[in-house]
Amino acid sequence: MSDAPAPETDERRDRLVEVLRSELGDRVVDSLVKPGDDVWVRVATDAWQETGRVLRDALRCNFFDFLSAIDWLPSPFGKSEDSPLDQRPALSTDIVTGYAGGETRFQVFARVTSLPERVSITVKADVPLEDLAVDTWSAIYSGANWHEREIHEMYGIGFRGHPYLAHIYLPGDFEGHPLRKDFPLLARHVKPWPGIVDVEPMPDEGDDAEAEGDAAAEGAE
Amino acid sequence: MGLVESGKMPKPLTNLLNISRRYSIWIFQWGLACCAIEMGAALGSPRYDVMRLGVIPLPASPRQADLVCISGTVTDKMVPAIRRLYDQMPDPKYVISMGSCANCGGPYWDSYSVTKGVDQIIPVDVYVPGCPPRPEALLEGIVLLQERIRHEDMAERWKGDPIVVT
Amino acid sequence: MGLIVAAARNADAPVLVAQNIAFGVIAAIMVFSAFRVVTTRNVVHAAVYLVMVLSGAAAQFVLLGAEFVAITQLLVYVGAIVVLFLFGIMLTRAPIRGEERATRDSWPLGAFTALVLAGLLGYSLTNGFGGDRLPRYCTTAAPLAGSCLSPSGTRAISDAIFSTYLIPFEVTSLLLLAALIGAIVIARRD
Amino acid sequence: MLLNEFLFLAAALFALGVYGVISRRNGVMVLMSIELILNSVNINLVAFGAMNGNLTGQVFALFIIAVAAAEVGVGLAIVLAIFRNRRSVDLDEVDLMKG
Amino acid sequence: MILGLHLAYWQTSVIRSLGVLVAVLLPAGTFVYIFLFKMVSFMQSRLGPMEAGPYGSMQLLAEVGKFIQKEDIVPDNADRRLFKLAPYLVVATVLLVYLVVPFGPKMRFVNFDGGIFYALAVSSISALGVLIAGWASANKYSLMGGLRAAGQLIAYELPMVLAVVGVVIQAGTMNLSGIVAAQANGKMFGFGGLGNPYFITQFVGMVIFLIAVQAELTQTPFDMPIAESELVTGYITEYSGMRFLLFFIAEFAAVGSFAAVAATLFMGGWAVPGIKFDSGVMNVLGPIVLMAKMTLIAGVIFFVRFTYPRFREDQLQKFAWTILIPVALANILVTTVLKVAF
Amino acid sequence: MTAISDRQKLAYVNAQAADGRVNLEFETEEGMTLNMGPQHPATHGTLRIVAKLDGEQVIHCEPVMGYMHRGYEKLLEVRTYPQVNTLVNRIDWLGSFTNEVPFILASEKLMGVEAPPRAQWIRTILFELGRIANISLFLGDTALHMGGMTAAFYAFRDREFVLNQIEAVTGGRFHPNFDRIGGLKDDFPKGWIADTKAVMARLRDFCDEIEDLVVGNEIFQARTRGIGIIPGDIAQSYGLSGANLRASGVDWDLRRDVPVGLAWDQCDWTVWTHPDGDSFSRYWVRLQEVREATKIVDQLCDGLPSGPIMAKVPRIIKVPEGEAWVATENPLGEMGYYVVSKGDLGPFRVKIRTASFNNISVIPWVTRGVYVPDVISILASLYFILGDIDR
Amino acid sequence: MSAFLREYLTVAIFTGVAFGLLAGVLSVGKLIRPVRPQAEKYFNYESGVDAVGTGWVQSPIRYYVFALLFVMFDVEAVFIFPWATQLEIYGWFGAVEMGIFIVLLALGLLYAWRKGVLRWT
Repeated sequence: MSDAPAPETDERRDRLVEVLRSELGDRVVDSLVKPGDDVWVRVATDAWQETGRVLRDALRCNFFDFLSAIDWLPSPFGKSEDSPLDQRPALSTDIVTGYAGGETRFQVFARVTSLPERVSITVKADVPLEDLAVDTWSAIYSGANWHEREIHEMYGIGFRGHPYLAHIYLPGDFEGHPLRKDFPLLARHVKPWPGIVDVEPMPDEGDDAEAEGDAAAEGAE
Repeated sequence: MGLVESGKMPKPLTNLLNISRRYSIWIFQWGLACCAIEMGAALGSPRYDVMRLGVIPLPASPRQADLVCISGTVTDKMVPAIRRLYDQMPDPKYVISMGSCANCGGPYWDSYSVTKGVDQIIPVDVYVPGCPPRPEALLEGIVLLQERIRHEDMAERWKGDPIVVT
Repeated sequence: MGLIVAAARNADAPVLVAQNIAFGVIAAIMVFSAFRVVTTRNVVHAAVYLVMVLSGAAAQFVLLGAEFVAITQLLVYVGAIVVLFLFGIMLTRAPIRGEERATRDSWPLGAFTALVLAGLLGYSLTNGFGGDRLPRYCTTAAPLAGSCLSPSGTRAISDAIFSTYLIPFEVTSLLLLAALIGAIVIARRD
Repeated sequence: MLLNEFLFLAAALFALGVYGVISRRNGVMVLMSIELILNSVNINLVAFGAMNGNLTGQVFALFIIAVAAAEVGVGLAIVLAIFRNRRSVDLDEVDLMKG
Repeated sequence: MILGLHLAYWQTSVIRSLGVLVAVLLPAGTFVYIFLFKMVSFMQSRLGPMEAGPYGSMQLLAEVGKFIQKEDIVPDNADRRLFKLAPYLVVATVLLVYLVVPFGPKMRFVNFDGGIFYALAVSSISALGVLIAGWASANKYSLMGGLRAAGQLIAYELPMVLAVVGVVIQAGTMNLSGIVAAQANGKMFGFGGLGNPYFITQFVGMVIFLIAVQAELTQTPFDMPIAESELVTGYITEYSGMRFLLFFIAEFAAVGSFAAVAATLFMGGWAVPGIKFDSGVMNVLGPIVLMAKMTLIAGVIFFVRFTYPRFREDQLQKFAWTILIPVALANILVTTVLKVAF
Repeated sequence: MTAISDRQKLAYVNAQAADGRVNLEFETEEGMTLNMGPQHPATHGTLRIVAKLDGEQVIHCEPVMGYMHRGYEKLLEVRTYPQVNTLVNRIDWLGSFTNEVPFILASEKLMGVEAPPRAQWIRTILFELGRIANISLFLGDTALHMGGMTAAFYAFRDREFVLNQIEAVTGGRFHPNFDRIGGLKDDFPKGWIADTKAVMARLRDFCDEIEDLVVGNEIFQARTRGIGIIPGDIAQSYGLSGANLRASGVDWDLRRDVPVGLAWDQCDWTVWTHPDGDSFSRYWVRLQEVREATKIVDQLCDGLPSGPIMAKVPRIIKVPEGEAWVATENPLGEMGYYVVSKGDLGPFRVKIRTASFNNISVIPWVTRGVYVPDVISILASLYFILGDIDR
Repeated sequence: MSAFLREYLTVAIFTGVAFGLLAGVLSVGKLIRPVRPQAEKYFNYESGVDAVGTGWVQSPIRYYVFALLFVMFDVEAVFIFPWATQLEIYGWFGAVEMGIFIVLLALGLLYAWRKGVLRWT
């Protein structure tokens, strides 16, 4: 239980960032440390593989958590919860990236842990749109092999040097990359989600009429 | 050619055959998803013990199975295998669709990779609703199937082409 | 077929009819199977036909009163050697549809040799043993030795092996040992 | 029963075995043909033994079965060795001299 | 006159044959019901079949009735003739073993001089049926299962044969009736009150024999050939309907036949130790006594089957060749020395 | 019979074509290829193992997945937070409650909400019950894969009691959907704690039984000892977690090492490791884990604090912008959610890090050169659940 | 006819009856069972996908060595059995003879053992 207030500084995590900066120089683009919680580092695309090596060798982050990607494009379909016949307000498609910033639509990010230090780090790298590929991590962390296959399938991001970048989940001729935000879920377009209003009385505030009104207002929005 | 198929089987014999089919249902050892565990509980748990009803959970090969229980989510990648295994079972064969996913897609109704209902691929005799259904529900489904088998008219069943869903 | 007819013609008592018929039927099956062994294209089929020949031979041994040899034939030939054959077949390639060319181009030569051999053997056998009859089966409980064909018990065979043929018996074990070691050396891949 | 019944049967098996040994390509099948020959000999031995009312024929049949076992064991081992080197048991394709 | 006798003989033979079939199917059916359905269920705190007939006693008939109605599938790639032949071979070998088992002083079907030798020879043929079934299915699981099964059957045939030698040395005969008599009338360390049931004096032999039987029957822990968690159902993967039922029957009939042979060899067969009835009574009681002993042995077989995990193929072979066979050979030598010395 | 839709038809044809291509790939090379799955008794359902064999020895073994791929990460992007909670239950379907917890914790972290102590304790208790329900099945199932039937029945029998307790609280045997952001749906029913302690005693008996029946069995040991050895550094590199990691001698348990605010640090229990890294040690470590879990539940039941079970949270859950990662030590290993929120009703992106996906990614490495029967025991001992692999 | 042949005739008749019964049961089944030919029904089972490669397995050479050992010992057993029935008469002489025989073959087993044929790896 984190009763104690969060400390102002976090030496273990600061050290991670420092070592990365000293090893990679200015290819560490951005970083964010939440003391006592977590750390994010964004590196340049061409330093992606080297980052992995530094993390493993210099920082003893031997334990591989996961490697994934994210598409920062806001979904052009919203959540497709309303009737398809309704006029839907135009959705913003401005790209707003998360922690440690970002410049392009796609980012790969990975998380590794140093078991002796008991500290984890999330590293991110932009994937340029013109050449949708980064270097593979599978030679550094064996477990990255399948994760990269998954990303390749889900986002269409390539991994240079990957030994066997084949489909992992979907049947061979599946078209499109499902996790991209512009991949439509057809069923939702045919039929709206039946349970849009998702409200249930809380056990401790039984019949609060006012909250109910709020809920209706929010749900309609 | 079979006497049953041509409907020349005497009535008492037909009854006898129906009864023996009813009490000897070899269920295919094949689970797909969450429901498979509840099916496993029905098959394997001493508390439910489907063997009481004459359902024998021995066969691991479709060639010896009478009943396949599609227990869980059917994905598009899985569909050919389900179809193939169903085809490889010898007639007469029965299908129980267990759980919402197998019935209609269930909570994955909007997924890009889930087949919305196994009955699009193979004919289903009994649907057992639930997510997942309790083992008792599956037992109820099996009892229903047994009732159905008891009163089945095999000549009628074999009339015409094999049931093919296209 | 001819064998059956021959058997029937030589019958001189009802008991022998049954024996002769049994002989004829078994012999016909054996010859047919042996023919298939050497002509079938499928090597597993050949092994199965070989089983029929071997079991037929066991049956003939029974007819000749050699019970122990008959059972040995079953145990060693059918139960062991054919299994060895099947293992050998499955270690090499055994296509389920049989081989395209199972017979050499020079098979007419083989057929000719076999026919000539059969003719010669037939001629010399007819000449040499034309009228010899096997002794009748004993019907009494305690037959006089040699006067009739009685099933020879295993005890008698044992006595023969462990008196007259003791040396061959021990040599057999040496032979088996040598064969075992030789086969292991040949078959192993180191 | 005539002795010749058995001898003719053995002769037929022997001839078929000889045919098989000469004309079969597959090494395993050649070995099977040899078994036919050995069996014909066994039938002869047992028949003559029955004819003469002694056990020599049967005892020798037993020894022949033992020898046949040894022969098949070594023979199949050779066929397997050939197969391993040539991926074939076809005796026509195998020139043992080249080894 | 002779012709008339012939006919009568034929009739009796057919009646005897049907008798054997009853003697095979009855224990087989009983074993399936008692052990496969009920004992295992109770071991696993379940009830087993309850609906078909009182306490599910009609379950077996339902099974047969169901399998008769099942479609018979021969895969396209399979070798049709051999595929169909294999079940016959497997079932027939099991049935032929039963022939030599004596059920009473006169209650026997045949009385061979080399009875036990015959039984061992016939049972070794089933390896052939299994191999053929595996090969003819043209299925990988089947072929691997068939090969494993045959490899295992021959590996354990040997300890079984060698374990029997000890009994033959002690009894001085291969005739099964003779072995029963030798046990009933023998003396154990000079004490003849209970006869000489060989499960005491040939204890090592019996243990080897029972282990080998377990393996010959491909029951767990020796069920690698039909290991369903890797080979689906091994060599019977492609068999459906009645043909599958034949394999199924053969499996349980084989339990019966081996149990009968083991009971005869090591437990005194139809005889009750220490009690000497006259022949007529034992002809009636004998089958019941033998059946009781068979059930006991089958009970052990099934108990082990449902309790133990399975060996791996190489461990299984190694066990046979480096433990069972040397022990069996040593058993022969020791028995020989004792027999000759005393 | 409903007619098959065009999309279905297309998917069917495509899938068949894909399978054909995979087959062709495997066929063209030397050696024999053995297929296990998608329907195969050894693969817990629908995993497909393609093993290239030389005789009975495995040259290369490749799992083919996706037969249970339901598109979770995409579906979660179009769900609201409470709906996500319902859905993620079904990832690891044996220990369902344990799936909810890390997601709820991640959401709470983003919202800055903390559940009251009693809720935390109840969460921990249910979490451990889920672990027991999950792993006890493994204990029987692994024995089943090696031919020991009876253990599986015992596992199903005693697991029922745990499910009863879960059902008594949550109303669902399998998918409780009991966790809420900020607390829990309900409190324990009356008399539940005494029952649970009785069940825990029973489960400890079950563990002893398994120890006798399986672990102590020579054949089981011969089948598992020295088989499928995974060294610790390989295990880390592949991201193996949970008992698989600890069986390789790596002393790492998220419950102890990365506190996330649940009540594990309030009680006394041991993290078991095993130096061997083989199939046997994986089994053994899991067996100990069940024992420890029963102890944890006992202790937590004794010291359950009183108080509310729900913190103050708005009626309509909107999670502020941010990114959060929370992982917990689930029955199968480390399960974590990387939640990216854009301040919406539902998450913007959820990366689900499941344990089984990483755990079985080691299969090609660990099965080189083993025999076919060992593939089965290794698969069984690595312990995966299809939903947890494919999501 | 001699009692000996009569016993074997029983075996033959029994075999005939057994085969006849099996064939009879199968043909009764033929009257009752359905035939629903479908192309896919007759494909070989391979866990639900198309069969990979041919059904041919190259089985390991070990099996052959085991079969070989089996054949040799089987032949040995053939000689042991008649001897065992007469051991009482042969006495020590017979025991020694057979001892030599068994030991010689056991040497073969020992050889195979030492060569590592009985191990798989």
